[in-house]
Amino acid sequence: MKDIVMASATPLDRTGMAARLVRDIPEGWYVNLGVGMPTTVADHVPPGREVVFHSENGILGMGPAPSPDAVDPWLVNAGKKAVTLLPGAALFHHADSFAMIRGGHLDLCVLGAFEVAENGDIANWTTSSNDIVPAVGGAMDLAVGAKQLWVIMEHTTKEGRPRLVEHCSYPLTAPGSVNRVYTNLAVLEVTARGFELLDIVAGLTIEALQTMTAAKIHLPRTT
Amino acid sequence: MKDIVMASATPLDRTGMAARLVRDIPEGWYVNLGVGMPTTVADHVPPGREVVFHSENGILGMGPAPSPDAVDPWLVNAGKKAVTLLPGAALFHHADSFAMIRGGHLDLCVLGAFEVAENGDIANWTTSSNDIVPAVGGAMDLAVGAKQLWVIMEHTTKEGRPRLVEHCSYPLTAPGSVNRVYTNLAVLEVTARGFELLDIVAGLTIEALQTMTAAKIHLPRTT
Amino acid sequence: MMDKRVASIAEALSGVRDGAVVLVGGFGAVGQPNMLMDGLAEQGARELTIVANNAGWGRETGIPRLMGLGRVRKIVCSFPKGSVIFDELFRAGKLEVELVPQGTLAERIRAAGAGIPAFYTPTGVGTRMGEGKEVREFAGRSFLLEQALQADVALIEAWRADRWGNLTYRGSGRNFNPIMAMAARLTIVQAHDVVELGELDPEIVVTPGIFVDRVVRVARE
Amino acid sequence: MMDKRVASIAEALSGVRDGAVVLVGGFGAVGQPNMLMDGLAEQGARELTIVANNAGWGRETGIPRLMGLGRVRKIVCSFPKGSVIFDELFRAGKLEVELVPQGTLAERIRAAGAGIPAFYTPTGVGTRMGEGKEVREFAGRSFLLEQALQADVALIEAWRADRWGNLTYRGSGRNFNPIMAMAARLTIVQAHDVVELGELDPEIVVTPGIFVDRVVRVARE
Repeated sequence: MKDIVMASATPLDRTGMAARLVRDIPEGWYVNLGVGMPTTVADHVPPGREVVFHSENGILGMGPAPSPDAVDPWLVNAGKKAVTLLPGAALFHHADSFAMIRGGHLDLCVLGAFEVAENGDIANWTTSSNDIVPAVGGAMDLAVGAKQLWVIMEHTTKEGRPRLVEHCSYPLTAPGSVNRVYTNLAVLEVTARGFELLDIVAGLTIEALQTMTAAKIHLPRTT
Repeated sequence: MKDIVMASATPLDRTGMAARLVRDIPEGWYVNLGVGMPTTVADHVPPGREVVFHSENGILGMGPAPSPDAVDPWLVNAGKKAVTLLPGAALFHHADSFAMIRGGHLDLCVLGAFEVAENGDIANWTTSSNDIVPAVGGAMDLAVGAKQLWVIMEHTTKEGRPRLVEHCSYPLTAPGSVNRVYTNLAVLEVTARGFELLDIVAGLTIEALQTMTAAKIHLPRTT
Repeated sequence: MMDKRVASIAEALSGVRDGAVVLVGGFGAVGQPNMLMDGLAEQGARELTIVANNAGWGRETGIPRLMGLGRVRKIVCSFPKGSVIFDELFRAGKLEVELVPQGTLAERIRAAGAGIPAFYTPTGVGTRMGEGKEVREFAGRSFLLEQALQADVALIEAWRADRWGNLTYRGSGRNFNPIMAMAARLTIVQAHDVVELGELDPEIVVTPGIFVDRVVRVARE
Repeated sequence: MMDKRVASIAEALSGVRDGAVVLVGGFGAVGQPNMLMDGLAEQGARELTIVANNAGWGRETGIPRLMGLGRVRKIVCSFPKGSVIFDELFRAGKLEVELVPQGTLAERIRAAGAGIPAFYTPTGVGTRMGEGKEVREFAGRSFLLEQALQADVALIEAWRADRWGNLTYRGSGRNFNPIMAMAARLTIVQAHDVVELGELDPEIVVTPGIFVDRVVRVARE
């Protein structure tokens, strides 16, 4: 069914998803990007727009990955990848770093997820089935601490199962925390009444999007 | 009565008290000195014995007062007096400073007191009667946090009332915290059975000391 | 361009509301945001709750000036001694006081900045400070429950700052400033020097700019 | 003369006992006290509880080496993925694991160093991490009670040190090291440089020597 409804649509690739999300990050925000696809968001900030990236291992003002010959082995991000520091950067220890996170100082955290529920619940740390010992890292702190939590993920699993749901089936990372979801097909705000459609890719109807979503999609109220 | 029993004794003056206390501070200890008489203890550390002084406003490795023409207005101690930094000093903020105190990292705190009870209770922050609003400062944190709490004070008030007592009559700074008391007449350890005499000034009998002490003075058990 | 610098003390203090809880840095005369405090007196906000270690000294400036102008409803501090105006107002029943042990004050401020709503501390157990507070045992020792001290505004004195709000301090001028900068919704800084972005070594920044909203440069006194 | 420098890794690790709770600094490959970890393997202490963000990677060194030698009874961490030996031992029931969210892990360590026996945090509420833990409301929001993580030994990697134990770090090598240095009864540091007393500017010391017991210089890798 997925193939049929998608016939005339142009889903975003990962680059397109990251670029779409970046459009909504204003200058001056302090932003933490989760490991994986969220990290690529940093590559799409237009030159001249100052956004300050935070890494939970103690960096504010993280810059792009260095060229291979300019790697400083003493500077890695939360995904353990080499990074650089921008002018204006600051370094600090883990308790101070999570004080920033837990204390509500980050404007935005972008995480990947397995599932997001219409009440804002997020499940992104374990599927239980395949994790002998799940690793939680900083996801739970980030999910409850940042002023805004945006999730970036494929709209469905590879098998076509919806990731936007009425209730998460996987163990929660945090209840009621997600503000917005960016998928390859749409942008949806989590509101008091559930998922509200903010944007949809060209060529896709709302009806078709609904068939790939396991929770009701609301249209924004016009005032 | 006080005058009679003291006739043949030589009570220590403030300098003598500070010098007596310093004899018992080993090299390498981290020490916080309360405002007032305790502060003078720093002046009596013999050259070559490294003792690191802590000030709760964020200094470790505090040195002596500067000469008047060398005052740095940005460096004061907890008593708001100008100080210097020794080689090896470190500066930090108030939460870190009290983490050191409360976390049990100081080897010793020396405080003044109105009263010390035989169970180690200390009263040093308010006499209630003359304080319209008592000021507590860092005394309560220091009293519960340091590994050792030594009190330096006159053995009696100016009116001859004992300051070493069975139960404190003034509001407590902390219960059961004092390890040792240095007075102008004696040095007493607070033990499970009460005050145990460690030292007494020349010319004073234990019986005479007892008359100026409102709790039983025990002699050290010989083993 | 992200730029937290503002041109004047008045601009730095715009929007401070009546009834605000205001954290004021400093210990003794060091690290006090005196220019911001004078600005706050000019700005006119009333019914303030002031959180600071001391209640100030001379009448002409700082917390005593604000108190003298009748702007302060309550003061939260560890050591109010030394301020004549404080004594006068308190005796006259015109000032509410919450006395807090210094380390508990610091930790309550830090907790507010760190998203910790409450914590247990050994300080004050068995004393007048513990009256009315929950006491709980951990590993056989008693502790008091203390709550985070949330604030609307923090007034901070720093040594150097940049346009992102990164700060360094000088000497014992750090004291309460770095933790207060973390704990308020609006953090306003007076700095002795404002330097170009990148001039502050990332290794020596004490307060990262994320905690700072406005920076105003003041002439050295 | 107060001198915390020791001449060898073996001397640095003397006295670490069987059953010790050992904090190990580092995040990813940065800030890990690898020489001290190898020394601990040589030293021979058994039944250890290791507290670290990760459970390590390659088998040859660090936490995996200790685990492979059967010295580790339990590991407390936030992200154990990536270690083959960990998976093997855990599957075989030979290793106890306590999984802690990274921020809660950091705060529990900091609390131990700061004399705070317990605190409330929003992290983990309504998740599997909150199971069996006290939940309490403050201002209408729910929080978990978390306890300080006390330790016997901390193994720390620093960049520069002096004989009083003052430390600086480099880049993202700070991570858990400064808070772990505060939280153990015995704090042992491997430093890349050991400098003369007074060479470290008091303004840039990150870990004051009061938290440090032993310093050993290691050759840069």
